[in-house]
Amino acid sequence: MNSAREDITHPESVKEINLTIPMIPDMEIAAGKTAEAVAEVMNLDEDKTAEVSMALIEACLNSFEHSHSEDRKVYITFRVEDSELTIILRDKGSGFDPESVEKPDLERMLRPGIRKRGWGLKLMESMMDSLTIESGPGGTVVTMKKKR
Amino acid sequence: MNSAREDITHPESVKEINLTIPMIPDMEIAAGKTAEAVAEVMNLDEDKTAEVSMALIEACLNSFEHSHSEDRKVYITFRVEDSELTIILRDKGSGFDPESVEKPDLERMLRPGIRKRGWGLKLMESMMDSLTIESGPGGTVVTMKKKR
Amino acid sequence: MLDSFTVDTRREGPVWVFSTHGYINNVGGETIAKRFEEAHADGGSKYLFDLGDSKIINSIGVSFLIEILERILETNGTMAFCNCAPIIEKTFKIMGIMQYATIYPTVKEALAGMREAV
Amino acid sequence: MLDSFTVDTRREGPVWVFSTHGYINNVGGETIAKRFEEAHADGGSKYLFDLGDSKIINSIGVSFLIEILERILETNGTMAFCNCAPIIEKTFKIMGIMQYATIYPTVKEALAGMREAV
Ligand SMILES: Nc1ncnc2c1ncn2[C@@H]1O[C@H](COP(=O)(O)OP(=O)(O)O)[C@@H](O)[C@H]1O
Ligand SMILES: Nc1ncnc2c1ncn2[C@@H]1O[C@H](COP(=O)(O)OP(=O)(O)O)[C@@H](O)[C@H]1O
Repeated sequence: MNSAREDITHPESVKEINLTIPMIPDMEIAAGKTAEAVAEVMNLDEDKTAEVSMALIEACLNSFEHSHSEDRKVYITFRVEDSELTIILRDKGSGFDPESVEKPDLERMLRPGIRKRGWGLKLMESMMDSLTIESGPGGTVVTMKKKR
Repeated sequence: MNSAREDITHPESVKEINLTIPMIPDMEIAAGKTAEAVAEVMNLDEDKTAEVSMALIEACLNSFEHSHSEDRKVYITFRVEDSELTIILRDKGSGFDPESVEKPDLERMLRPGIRKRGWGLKLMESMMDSLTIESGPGGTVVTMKKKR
Repeated sequence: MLDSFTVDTRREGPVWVFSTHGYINNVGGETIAKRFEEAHADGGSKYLFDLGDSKIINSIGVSFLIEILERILETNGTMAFCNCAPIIEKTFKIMGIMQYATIYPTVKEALAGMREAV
Repeated sequence: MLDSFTVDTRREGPVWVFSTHGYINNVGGETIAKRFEEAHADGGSKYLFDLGDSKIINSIGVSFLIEILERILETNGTMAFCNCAPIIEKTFKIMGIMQYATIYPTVKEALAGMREAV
């Protein structure tokens, strides 16, 4: 019958997808959808797929909103391995000190006049199996992993 | 109330999304989904969104199957403009001569022993408003445009 | 198409029902907050948010829901959600919203539960 | 999850009905062709492909459908499709498949139409 696709084998090492998005409203959705597709292709279940997508959306929004990067771009790498998906997100912004970010506390927040924001990092951390942030004057690198 | 996002304005020129995918089965779906997300963000309607996604999937499959590129990667740029979406896809394969590709003909194909393949370029052309291919020994560049 | 965000508001007996459509981001959150304030000004203390047609929420959208929760608790009101996508329910759990608001599977069950509650 | 592709086959009177689930690519196309050949060997000349649960098709998948169409035409049989996503219907139109096969909105309408036809 028809010939199947030729030559689609590959070394494990090339299972890397790169995505660069501009810091434009709703573009985080494009990143989230790409994450979904990558997660689907590696057969993550629906819940994990949605969690990965949301974590990446939050990471993008942080860069959009807080990085003050001049090139207004977010650089994302998806690394697919047998056991896990690693997402590395970079911005060339002014950076921040993750240690000095206050943990959000809903009870405290429910008092009048207290800012309700500050959930992004907490959500990213909870949605993923690991989250590490390296940040400095050259920008921020967020590395997130999700086990299969 | 809550502060909205800061500083998300941008020059028109930065509305470019870059995606690099490895030539691995189903990865074309990741490209298609990113195309969908980009089309959605620029408010293309559902039909056009699906058409753009399918055209890109076909372009990816061609590179996967026919390019024989050594780096086994497809480089995609989405350029979002007010009036249209441009998708530029590159592979570093061995190239081909688009002029010498025979147009598919269903009637002829329905005869026994005739190969049923050869619909990719035709579908890409029909799904998009324009399709141009530059190809040579350094690889192939496919440029596709969809009007809003 | 990334639908523009909308909210439908209606009253079911003692309960204000808000049905959201689309991505609950800064724009979505602000729209919900506006609709809530209109209803709140009109009187009432029970508020149900039907999120069945919102597949995604982000942390900025969530911050508007906390703002609303604060306003509701101020007047000893009740906040509830229904038809939440698993990812939205997970978000609420992570934040601890379930200590202050109930999540029901459907509008019907929510209305039944909320009518009973004092 | 990118569901693994499956086809359900059943017989409705004179019509073989194939319901596909998932992406109709090389793997999907090959699976459909196998199921078709099994049915074809079993006798029958009317074949309905319900694509309602296949949101995407690619040109390789499509080539298997042409292979099947050739086999059906060989024996003066009938090929029909139903529940096609707009993009799949558009694909068939571009290729000219509609000259040889009918597209029905639903299984019900397809079965009615195909039973009548000689
Ligand atoms: N990419 C980044 N660049 C600079 N600062 C950041 C970045 N990501 C996070 N931050 C800092 O960390 C803080 C906490 O972020 P987050 O938990 O997402 O909450 P929120 O964005 O609502 O403030 C931000 O307010 C910001 O100061
Ligand atoms: N990126 C590419 N690199 C090399 N050759 C290509 C590429 N894209 C298309 N071709 C050539 O053009 C032909 C027609 O492609 P297409 O219309 O998609 O049909 P098919 O892939 O089914 O053969 C292919 O068979 C191949 O020879």
